[in-house]
Amino acid sequence: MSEDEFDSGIDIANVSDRMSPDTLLVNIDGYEGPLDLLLVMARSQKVDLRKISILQLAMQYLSFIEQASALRIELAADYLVMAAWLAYLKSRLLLPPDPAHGEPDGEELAAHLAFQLKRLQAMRDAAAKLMARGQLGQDFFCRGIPEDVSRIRKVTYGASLLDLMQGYARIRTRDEFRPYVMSRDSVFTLEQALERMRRLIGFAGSWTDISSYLPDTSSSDGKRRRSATASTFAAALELVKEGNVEIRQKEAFAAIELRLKDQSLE
Amino acid sequence: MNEDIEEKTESLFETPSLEAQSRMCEAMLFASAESLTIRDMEERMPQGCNASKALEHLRALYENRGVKLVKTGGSWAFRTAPDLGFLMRQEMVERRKLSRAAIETLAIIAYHQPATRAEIESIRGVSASRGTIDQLLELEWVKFGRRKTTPGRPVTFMVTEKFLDHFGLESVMDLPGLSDLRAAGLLANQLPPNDRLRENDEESDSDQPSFFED
Amino acid sequence: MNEDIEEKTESLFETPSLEAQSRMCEAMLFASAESLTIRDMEERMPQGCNASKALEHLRALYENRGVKLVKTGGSWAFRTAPDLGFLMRQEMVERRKLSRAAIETLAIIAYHQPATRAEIESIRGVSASRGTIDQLLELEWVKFGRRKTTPGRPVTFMVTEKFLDHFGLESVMDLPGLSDLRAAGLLANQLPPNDRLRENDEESDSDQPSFFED
Repeated sequence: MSEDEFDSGIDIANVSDRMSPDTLLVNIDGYEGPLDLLLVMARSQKVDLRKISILQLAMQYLSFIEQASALRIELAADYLVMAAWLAYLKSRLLLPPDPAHGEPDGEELAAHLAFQLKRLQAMRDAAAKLMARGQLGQDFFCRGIPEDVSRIRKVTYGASLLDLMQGYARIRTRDEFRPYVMSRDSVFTLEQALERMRRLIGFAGSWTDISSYLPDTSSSDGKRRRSATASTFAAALELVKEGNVEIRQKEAFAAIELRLKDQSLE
Repeated sequence: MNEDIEEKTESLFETPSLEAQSRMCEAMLFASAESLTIRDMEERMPQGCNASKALEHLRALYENRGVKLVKTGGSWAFRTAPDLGFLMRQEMVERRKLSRAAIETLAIIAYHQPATRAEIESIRGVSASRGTIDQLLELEWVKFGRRKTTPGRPVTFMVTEKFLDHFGLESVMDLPGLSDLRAAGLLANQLPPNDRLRENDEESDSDQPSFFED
Repeated sequence: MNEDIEEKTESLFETPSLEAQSRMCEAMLFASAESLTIRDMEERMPQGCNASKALEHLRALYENRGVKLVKTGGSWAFRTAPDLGFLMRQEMVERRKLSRAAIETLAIIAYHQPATRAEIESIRGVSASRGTIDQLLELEWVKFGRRKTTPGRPVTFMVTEKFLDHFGLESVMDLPGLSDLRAAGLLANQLPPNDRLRENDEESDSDQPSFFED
């Protein structure tokens, strides 16, 4: 960014060109809004910028707007808004202040405009100073052969002993539910016991120990034996309930005996 | 696994000396076109290194050399000494020309940051065209700042480290003329108190308030 | 800035000092996108400069620094000191947990080794994906054991020394037993009061005499 290029907009040498009515009107797009136009006008007003009069500036702006409208040049709204405001400011500055009206003092309004212009000028000066600084790639330089930092993504997998144990516990806990299904092998169900007893009971005319009704295999397998004993006992009770069989036990823990009910007695 | 790596790191570098650490910073900064933060560097250095100290050591070493160690914002970089730019015509980068609007907007953001769009517009007296701020954002000279707490919670703009790096500034405090502008009340969004203006009036012995003191 | 340049311009008329010349070479070599020949540099330097001498001076300055001035073919460049190459690589170690499937498989191998794939599958109740065991093999936590003498002679898996190292175990015998797991609250409460699992283990082990062979 060269300084020339930046300055071209506010170059004082240019101002007189830009201020001639024709150029001004033709180049209206060259202004960065009404404040910029005012600033250009202010700078063209006097060599000694301190003597700039806001009133004079307002009138100058208004006559510019008049000329523009006489030439039927369409002006952007903000230029017209500024014109209206400056017309108001002009009246406030020319007429003595009316204390009855709560309206702002013309001098205060003018001071505000002056501040705005001054601030804009200050920012332009600051921008010029900034651009006049040494710049990277123009006045000082960065490394010409940068070396890229190669980023190596390395994934490491980790697990703690706790993870391992929890994993194992999880599997074994799951296993725990399986035996209930598998242990059906050693279960002698009530239905099986009933069916077996119905087949065998016909031969039991006299009192017989219930254990003789247990399936043969039960002696070798403790679990199956327990299951068969329970089922056979329950089946016996079922048969008693049906009224086909009598059951007795002489005393606690004595042998439980069964016999076919004597139908003739009924 | 964890332990393995730490063990290895320790055994390779047993608390490098300040000299050794500054060599490391030197190598990393030399290799990079971008500036690096302390953190960037320490992440790559062995454990227990203090990049800040190493950099101070290094900065002294490069005093008056053809290459300078500079700090911008929170990061560090080597840059060629500003007086040797004339040797580097071949390295000069063709810059896209910024519009006057963009340059002014940039300056306003830098000097007034955080600045809202409305503030920028009120200073320039013209509505900001969409492209102006976009261009600065694209250059990464400007970034979004925090929202203002004022009604509407407008977004603000701030300059970036890249901006500072580009203009060779260590921080925004080093912006040219910043303190003068602040003293003159020109960085305030409000008109300075009336009495100040009245003083100016007296100086300019005119009915109208004056401006353009210089 | 301006003053600097003016100063420089003035000094163009007298041959710059060796110190000044080596600053120039330093800046050019730093900023150039390519290595530079003596001629390249002298063309850019003020008249009467001797780049060779300046470079020798510069080379001495960079002796033992983090950056080295090197000559390759006929041209010169700065390079990172070879011992600091590690700084140009940033290892990003990403730690990930093993998947549940992998942990379970690993646990089964550890507790039941040598274990065949079929055994692992039957204990987990899920068919093992190829990747799971491969991952464990790759981590070197698991290795192939001897083949089973059963029909089909299936391969077996065992844990490695590295596995023991990682988990801080002296041998697989140190793996906590199921009663330890329960005592530690790692097993669910709904387990039957007696250690049936232990019983089962022993039963199933009976046909594998070489359990925990090491």
